[in-house]
Amino acid sequence: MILKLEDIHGYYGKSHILQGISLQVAQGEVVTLLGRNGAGKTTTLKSIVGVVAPTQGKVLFQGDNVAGLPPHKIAARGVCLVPEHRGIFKLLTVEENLTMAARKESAWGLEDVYKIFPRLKERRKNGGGQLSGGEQQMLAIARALMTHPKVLMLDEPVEGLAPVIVDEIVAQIKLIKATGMSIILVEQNLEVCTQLADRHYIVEQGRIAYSGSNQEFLADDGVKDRYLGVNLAA
Amino acid sequence: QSDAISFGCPVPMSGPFAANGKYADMGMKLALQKYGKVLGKNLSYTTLDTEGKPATAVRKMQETMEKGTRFFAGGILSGEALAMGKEAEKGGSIFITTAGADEITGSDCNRATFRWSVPTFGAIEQTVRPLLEKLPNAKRWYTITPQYVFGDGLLSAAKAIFKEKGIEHVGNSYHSLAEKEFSGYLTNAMAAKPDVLLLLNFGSQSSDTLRQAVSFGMKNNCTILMAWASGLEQFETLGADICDGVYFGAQYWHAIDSPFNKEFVKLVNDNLKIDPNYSLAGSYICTKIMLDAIIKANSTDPKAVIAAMEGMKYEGLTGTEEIRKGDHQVIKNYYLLKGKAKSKMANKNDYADIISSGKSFLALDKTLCKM
Amino acid sequence: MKHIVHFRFTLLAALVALLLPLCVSSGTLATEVLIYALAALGCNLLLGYTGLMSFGQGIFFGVGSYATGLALLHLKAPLLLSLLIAMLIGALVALLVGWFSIRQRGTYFVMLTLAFAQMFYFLAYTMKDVTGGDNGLLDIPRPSLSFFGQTLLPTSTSWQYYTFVAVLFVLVFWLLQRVVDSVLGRTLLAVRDNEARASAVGYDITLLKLAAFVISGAVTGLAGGLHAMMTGVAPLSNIEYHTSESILIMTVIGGTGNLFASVLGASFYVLVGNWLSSLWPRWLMLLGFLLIGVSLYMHKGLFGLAQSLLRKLQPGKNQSAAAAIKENH
Amino acid sequence: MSTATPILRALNVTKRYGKFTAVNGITLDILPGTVHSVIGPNGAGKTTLFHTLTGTTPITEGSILVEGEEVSHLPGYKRVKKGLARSFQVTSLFPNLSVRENLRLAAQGRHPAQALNPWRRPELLRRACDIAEQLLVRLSLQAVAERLSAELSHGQQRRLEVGMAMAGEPKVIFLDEPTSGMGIDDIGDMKRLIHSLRDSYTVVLIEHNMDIVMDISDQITVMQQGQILAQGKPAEIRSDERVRRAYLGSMITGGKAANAGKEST
Amino acid sequence: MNIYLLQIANGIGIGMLYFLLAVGLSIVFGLLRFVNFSHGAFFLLGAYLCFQLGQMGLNFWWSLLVAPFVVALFAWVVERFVLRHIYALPHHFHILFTVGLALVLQEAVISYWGPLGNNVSPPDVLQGVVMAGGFVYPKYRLFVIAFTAVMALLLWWILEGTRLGSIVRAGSESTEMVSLLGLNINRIFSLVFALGAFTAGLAGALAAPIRGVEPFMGVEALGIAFVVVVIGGLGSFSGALVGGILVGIVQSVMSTVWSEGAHLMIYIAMAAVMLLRPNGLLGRAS
Ligand SMILES: Nc1ncnc2c1ncn2[C@@H]1O[C@H](COP(=O)(O)OP(=O)(O)OP(=O)(O)O)[C@@H](O)[C@H]1O
Ligand SMILES: Nc1ncnc2c1ncn2[C@@H]1O[C@H](COP(=O)(O)OP(=O)(O)OP(=O)(O)O)[C@@H](O)[C@H]1O
Ligand SMILES: [Mg+2]
Ligand SMILES: [Mg+2]
Repeated sequence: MILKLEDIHGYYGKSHILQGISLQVAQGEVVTLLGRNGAGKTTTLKSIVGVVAPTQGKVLFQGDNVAGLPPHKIAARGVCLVPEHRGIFKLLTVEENLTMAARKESAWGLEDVYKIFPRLKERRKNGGGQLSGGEQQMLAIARALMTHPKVLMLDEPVEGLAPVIVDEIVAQIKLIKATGMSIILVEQNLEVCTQLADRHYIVEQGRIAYSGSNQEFLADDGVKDRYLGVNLAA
Repeated sequence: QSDAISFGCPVPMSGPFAANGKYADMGMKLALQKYGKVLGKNLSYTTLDTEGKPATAVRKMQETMEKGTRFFAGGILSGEALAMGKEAEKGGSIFITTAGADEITGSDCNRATFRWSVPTFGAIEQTVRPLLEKLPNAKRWYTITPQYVFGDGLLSAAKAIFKEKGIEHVGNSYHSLAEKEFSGYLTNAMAAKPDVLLLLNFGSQSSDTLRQAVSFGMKNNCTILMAWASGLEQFETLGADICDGVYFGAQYWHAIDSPFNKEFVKLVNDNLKIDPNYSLAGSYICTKIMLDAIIKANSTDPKAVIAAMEGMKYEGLTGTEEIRKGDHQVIKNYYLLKGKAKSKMANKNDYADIISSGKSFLALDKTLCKM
Repeated sequence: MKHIVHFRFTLLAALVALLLPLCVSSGTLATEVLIYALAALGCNLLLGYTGLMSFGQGIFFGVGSYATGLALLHLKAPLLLSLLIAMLIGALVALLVGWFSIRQRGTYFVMLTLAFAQMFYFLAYTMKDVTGGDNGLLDIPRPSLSFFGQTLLPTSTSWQYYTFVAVLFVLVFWLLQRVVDSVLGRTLLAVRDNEARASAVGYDITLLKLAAFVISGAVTGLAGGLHAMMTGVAPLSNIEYHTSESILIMTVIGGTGNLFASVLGASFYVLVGNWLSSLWPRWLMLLGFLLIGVSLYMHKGLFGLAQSLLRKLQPGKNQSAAAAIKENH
Repeated sequence: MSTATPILRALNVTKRYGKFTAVNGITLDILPGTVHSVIGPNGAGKTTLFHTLTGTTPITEGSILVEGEEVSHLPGYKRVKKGLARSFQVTSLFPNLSVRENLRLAAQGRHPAQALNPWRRPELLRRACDIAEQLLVRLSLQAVAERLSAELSHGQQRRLEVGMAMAGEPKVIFLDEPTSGMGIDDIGDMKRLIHSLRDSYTVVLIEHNMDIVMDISDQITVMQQGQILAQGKPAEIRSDERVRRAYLGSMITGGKAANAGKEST
Repeated sequence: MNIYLLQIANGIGIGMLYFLLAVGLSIVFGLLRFVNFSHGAFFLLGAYLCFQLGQMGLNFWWSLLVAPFVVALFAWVVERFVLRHIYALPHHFHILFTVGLALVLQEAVISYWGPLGNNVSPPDVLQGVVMAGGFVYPKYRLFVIAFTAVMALLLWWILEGTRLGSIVRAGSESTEMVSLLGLNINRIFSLVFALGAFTAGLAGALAAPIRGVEPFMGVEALGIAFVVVVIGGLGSFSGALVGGILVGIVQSVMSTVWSEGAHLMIYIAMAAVMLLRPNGLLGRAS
């Protein structure tokens, strides 16, 4: 197991958002977190990288408990979060966005990520603020790769994107998966999830309410109904 | 300690004029030490940090008067001195100052307030006139003036002389009291090609102006006169190189050749291991005047002391000095100094030679003082 | 009995005004404490109740002293009228400064008020026919409080004047407490907390902020006027940036969001400043360390400190007192 | 289509952020006494549409009529008087004030001129206080009435958020994802609450929870990329192929995802 | 030569120094989001250190190099061990802290060097003036213009051309995102705070031969720096440059046009800019 969460609790101020999340990710595995809006998916990712420090529980990364470390230390160990809002620096060009994050030891150099995301190479001199939503997402993923991640966490990578772009990004994530990267994916789009993932977790009210392999999940309409507010029966 | 005679030294101890306050405080302390006891009573004093703010000055003076102090010597800045003069009269005290504002012994004079320093009129008369005599060919003068009453006083006195002597006043730059950057004014001045650059500002502003004027090479093509220099402190901040060849007007200089000054300089040398500067000397002499008057009046009643001070003639730092009864102005010398080269200095404080000195005061009916 | 709750801070303020003469031997020092307390109250109304950090309170203070000075010198106005004029002018100038400043938020608001403070300083300096320039206005008289020629309260000695100022202080405190407890005050708190929401439930936040500015300007103008009468001068230094800074520092040291905190802050600042300045010429260094200490360790100000001390002393009983105080926030 | 006159009409409402058009020529009729839902994928412009209708941000083009009266030029706070009130997608309360005070302030906002009264104690404005008390009961927040709103649990805050909109006694109430972040049990309560609002107000609702939307809506507008994709009754929307593809289909749900999954197995 | 041309040239000279003085304030604000009221005190410290090192026999060039580094080191220590702990507090605590620090520094300078000012003479090669036609200009001031221009380029390169610069700019947008990329934003904070102090100290050391040293030069410098960054735009490098030069020119030209109002004009210009372009000439929306 490259990453293992044991009974994580997390708060925003006084509201108890994560109420004991446990999950695990194996080397090279793609795992999704599903759940309704506000279930705590993003917060789970944030607590893994330490943006929301867990008040209780363990975050074991490669066997070490990293809970309580500051975000930059966790990130430097190889846990990289691509947040919902993508966090592209508008004042920096595409290439600066990439190079500022680069680590020498990373297997991914500038040319490697340009190979996966050829669009970025075309726009390398553009300001980060001038990119379309899809390009921003690509840049965010590419930048994450430059930091030499061992676990990549993508928070709603195709949110708000046109279907064609979604296809493109899904294809690119598949390429990254093929390199053996461990990925945690938070996504509302079930099709994307089922295409990419090996296993699924469903988060509900800050707890893991369901977990299962891709096959099991696909077969079980009841789960989707119950936890995701999808009324398939109707 | 009800039998002690208490004095107040209201001067800026913090803020931009802290240096003056520091030396003034030393001056009063030294004077009181020197006298020891007067009329059989001990002498005590309090320093009041005015912070350079008139309101604070007045407030602390009120506080001190409530505690029974009636004798005050201090006030470096015009504003605080004027305000304290008013307060002294209200509170039945005596206030003697070395500040620049002419109103103190002019339109805002009162029975309680005395001034040791020569007014703007005398400062100009005793600097511009002698310099004109030395430099008969200096026909074009440029002035740099801080825009407030004090600067205007100096400027109008200078203009009167220009008019009388047929001097061309080739320009004037007013500046605000907050100004620190004078290169713009100096550019103006240089463009006017003056023979003499007359600086009418004071304190750190005059230092800045002179320093920057020298850096613009103005010493090479014109004569610079700073009409109201603050004396030794200013030479120390500027250094000999800048002052070399520049003329300065001064209220006091430690090398003044008068019996009492020699005595005083020795006293200071012995006690404080320094040469006295203007703030120290001014505070000392102001305190001394009050002490002498107390002795003369044989009373600590301010009214009696005031009466004793009025018209008092005494051996002072600048020779024989006299307190004019009509406006409470001390009639004393004003000095024109000329800075000398470092190589010619006999000791570390021998920055300048006295070129001339003299007493010039407006006639009483022209001072606007009505008591 | 229930009503005492509304008056508890006013009573505390009155208590301070009563006790001050016992702790401070100088009438003018005591008067200055109350005058700056008034100015800090005005500042707190902005900082603590409206969320506006104004670096321009010195403008209103200075303008107030000029207005009073001019009214007394040229109009020979009676005591209360000249103070009223100071308040009006203070309010008017606050309206002007506020009108321009409140378009900005956060740091830009601070900087804009700072710019205005500098502008008014130079304006006062330049308009020397009105303000006396660097010399300031001198010889400002201090008339007695009289009514149709009958002297009600002489003000010639410092303690007499203190009495007058103290009465006025308690009155203004009560009025301001009333204001912050009023519909307006409570709505201002909403503006401070969340402008977007306040606007969405129907409030014109520009108008509300302006109202706070005007009240603050009037109170600060009054303080300036009282100060001018106390010292007999309306100097340029009253309108300086430093005055703004001091008023702000007093307010923060006291603690924001409770009016009485400002009284504590001003008392502390004036008295400690006065004391330190008599100890050591470099007393500003101590003041600097004090400010650093407050910013590091005293986030609720003196008032917060007092509250927590009280709570520690009387753990049982003061639960309710603490709750009562909290309710006021 | 109903024959009743609409209480709110949006004509050609457009909102641009710089070059980006977030809302593009939306025309909408909201009928009184209905629940009108607006759905659509993330970033479709639903929240922005709310912003323009309620005046939170100025409109770029178009006009907005409340009971026939043009309001599009009015700033947001003035539209409250015309009978519009809203809740925010991201909870927006007065965090350092008590729950009761939050509601009281919201109720008082209907008469904002009173807010300038520097003398009167707010407790004397009976009407606002009464509304606040009633809402506390209706939202079952009595127990926490004295707590600061920042100290509430998320679900309670969301409820209070809706309460803030109700307190202004509006004619039209705009709710932006009122259930976002609520627990499953809270969602049921919220659904009932919203449903009951229809009796006294007209409700415009943004919601991603199809369970609620389909159950309580009288009318549904589906948005996509700033434009209206479809409009109709829940049943029509559910069966609309384009909507299934654009929203329901790709969003967590239904046939397509399930089918796709099945295909891939 | 036309007097206005002379004044404009002189204004650029003043303005370059103003730029150097203000740019640090601006950079620090850009990243740390608070206005550093002790910036003027760093300027003061730089000037006095330059003076002190000169007194100790070091030549001017070394002083110019060493003084700013010492100031930067001091600032780094303050940031690292004290200031860091109050970032999360409301704005007025930052102001309170930095105002306090400025007071402490200023009074420390007075206690150590005395309340009187002192002169610092320019190095021998830069004594005297350059004359070209009607144009007379002190050599030292020309040097300052050239030197600050080089510094501006250097700073620009650091901020725009290096990875560190990218990180600083990135941090001014979102500190959280920077740390998510595995970079220690706290270190960047310390570094930037020290860099800001470095520029202030350098400006102080450069200004010393023009202005002399005097304990209250920090307060004045802070005032000017405020005006410059507000006119140019808080947090903007080019804004500080444009603002500095603009203020210099306004001040210089006004000393011919309406000399007594020269200072007032600066503030009027500032208020006008804030009302017309709320974020400054080159600032971006906050
Ligand atoms: N900064 C914050 N402060 C307070 N509460 C927050 C904060 N961020 C999120 N929350 C709350 O925490 C809960 C979990 O939020 P989270 O962002 O993890 O949800 P999510 O599962 O990612 O939802 P979505 O699908 O909408 O992204 C929600 O109720 C949310 O409102
Ligand atoms: N202030 C703004 N400046 C620029 N673009 C904005 C701004 N606010 C929103 N947008 C953009 O407008 C589009 C519509 O956003 P909006 O918030 O209305 O979507 P939404 O339909 O409410 O989505 P969701 O379901 O996620 O809440 C988005 O692409 C968003 O990025
Ligand atoms: Mg999320
Ligand atoms: Mg939305």
